[in-house]
Amino acid sequence: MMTIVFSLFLLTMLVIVAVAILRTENLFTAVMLSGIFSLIMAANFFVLDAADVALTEAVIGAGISTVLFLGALALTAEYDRSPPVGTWVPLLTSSALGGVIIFATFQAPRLGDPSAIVHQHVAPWYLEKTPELIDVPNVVTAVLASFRGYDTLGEVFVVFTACIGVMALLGRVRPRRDSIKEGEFKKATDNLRHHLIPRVVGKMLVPFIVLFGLYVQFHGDFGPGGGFQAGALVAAGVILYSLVEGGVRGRELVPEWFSSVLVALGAFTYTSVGVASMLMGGRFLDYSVLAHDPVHGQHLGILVIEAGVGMTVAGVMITIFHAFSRRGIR
Amino acid sequence: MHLLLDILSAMLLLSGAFFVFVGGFGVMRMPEFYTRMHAASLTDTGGAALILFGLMLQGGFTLIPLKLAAIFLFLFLTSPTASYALANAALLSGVKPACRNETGKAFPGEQPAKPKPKRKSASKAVKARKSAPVKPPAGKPAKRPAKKPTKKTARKKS
Amino acid sequence: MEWIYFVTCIAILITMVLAVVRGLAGPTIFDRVLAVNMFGTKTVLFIAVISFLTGRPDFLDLALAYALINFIGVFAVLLFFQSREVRRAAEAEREAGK
Amino acid sequence: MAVLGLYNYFVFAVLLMIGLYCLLARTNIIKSIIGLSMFQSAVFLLYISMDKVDGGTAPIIQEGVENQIFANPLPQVLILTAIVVGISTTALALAVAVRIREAYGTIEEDKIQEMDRKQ
Repeated sequence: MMTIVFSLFLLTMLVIVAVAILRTENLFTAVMLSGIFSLIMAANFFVLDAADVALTEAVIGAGISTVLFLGALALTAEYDRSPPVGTWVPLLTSSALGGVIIFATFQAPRLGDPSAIVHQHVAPWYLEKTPELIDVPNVVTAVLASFRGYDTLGEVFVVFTACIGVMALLGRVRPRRDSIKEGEFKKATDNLRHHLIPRVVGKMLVPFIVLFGLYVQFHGDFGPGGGFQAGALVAAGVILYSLVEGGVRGRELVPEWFSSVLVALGAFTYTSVGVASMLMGGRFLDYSVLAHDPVHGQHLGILVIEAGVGMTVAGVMITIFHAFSRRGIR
Repeated sequence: MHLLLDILSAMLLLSGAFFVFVGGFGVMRMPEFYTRMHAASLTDTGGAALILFGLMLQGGFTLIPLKLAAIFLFLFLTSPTASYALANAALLSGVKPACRNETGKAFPGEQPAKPKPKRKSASKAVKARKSAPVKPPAGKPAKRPAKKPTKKTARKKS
Repeated sequence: MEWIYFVTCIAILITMVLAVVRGLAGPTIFDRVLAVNMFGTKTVLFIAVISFLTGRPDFLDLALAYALINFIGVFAVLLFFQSREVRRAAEAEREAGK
Repeated sequence: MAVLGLYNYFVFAVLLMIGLYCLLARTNIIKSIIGLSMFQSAVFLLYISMDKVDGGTAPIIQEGVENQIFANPLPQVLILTAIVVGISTTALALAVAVRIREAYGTIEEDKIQEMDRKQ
């Protein structure tokens, strides 16, 4: 009941904001509204009992997504100059498809139906066996890191590949060819150092954000959290530092070679756990053989691969941010 | 004792909710940007503090009040900083604070911000499009500027 | 106690609706940024109250994450507007050079 | 009441179609990327709507929790990773948009096609 009331509010807001994003011509407005969109989404995830997902969406949506979009807007254009022609075909296509999907949803089980098919298949097994086989309180972490470890490995490599793509596209910076002085340009576009209050408060909060990231990393077995959220949080701390003190100092704090090494090292750590478990007589990513006690082996494996995930995600986010911030306008 | 705590925290929570709501109302109804920001930033700290203290009383002797205190501390630091940064960004791009002139009629600042005339602006279309997406209430007589959004809410909620 | 949490939640939700209205109505872009920022604070409160309402107060970590992260976006906005003049000048130069 | 239980799915369909419309109708690349990320979010919403169980709570098994009904952990795992992958791919798309702007001076698809035709 409560869930339905909250969902009604949040989802209606979601649709209204989405329509507004679609209609606006100012891309800056669209980015701001998509910030609201992701906040509503995170609140909605929390209402729907998905604490881990809400934490991820919170960190990504509030901390990183807006910054990346604004960085891209600064390098491209602020206004959407799409001509208003030819909108009938897309409108008809999408509304027809939407009608079909809505028609199909009448067959779907209602929200929270315990007899729905999703709740009958493997989920009860995960919930039942996690305390016995893996013994970590957070079932999401157990499924993520152990039961579906292959899947997560794949995701880590997708993130890794995306990072390589961004580096390949934005990595090399050619010298500027216009006549605005480099120093003047840097001063205006690079940092907030002459704003006293943001500088003091921002720099003061960076250690707390990184500390909280580490807490989320190592508390992920017991509460909402894990490598993905922790990596994004640490990266958000570094991004905050780079915004306040300027990209140059940000790159002194976390050099680009270091963040790219972090990306590779994380993926390597994850894979090497799998190889180690193969060498010790198990299957790939079967952590039970890593220690004498299978449950301890699982704990060890989860700890190490979560660390790998955290390193990769933090490295990827920092590398992407640096790639955007270093790219002057030309 | 338990009942007393409950009543106290209920009072704190409800007054916090009231403050938060008033802040939201102020953000919707105030005539121009800086006054709206005033409404938002005051209640962001005040209402949030009341609600978080109300919850703290319910936490008991665990880690929970500590976490709430941390949330309060960080909100207390970040919210005014964000307000400062926002006001600074607005001033930088030329949004003027509104002042009532002697006749007490006009709010000049409620016009949407125009780029400064002396800037060698490259994009001419920008000026025209500045407030294109949603028609601002600026064209209306300055008396009840927030009328239009109010109507809009009523329509959306129904 | 439950219904008090519930009433608080509803009040926060209504405030969120008001913030969204401000975000949609504008008129200046800064009103929208203000709406985002305010919405973030309200989300912190909403999550904090709801975690008490559902009886799992250990999920306050989420609210803590929001309280720490939420203002980074506003700093990015400040930087964006601070560099706007220079970017426009560069763009004008580019157009002229073409 | 039965329809209210399906409200999440309706919103999913509407968001999906708003994202699709944004992709199809808008020629601005950044706007298309925003539409794409809305499309993604719609899918996230569908999956997370599936994990809810009546009277359940988040699947973190603790001593003090009285009711032992837990939400389905599987969709949460899938979406948790998908959000991080989503932001990385969005960043990649934005990087492509930045390079297009540098090469063509615009990020409007129709103008880019025009330029390509002229060459």
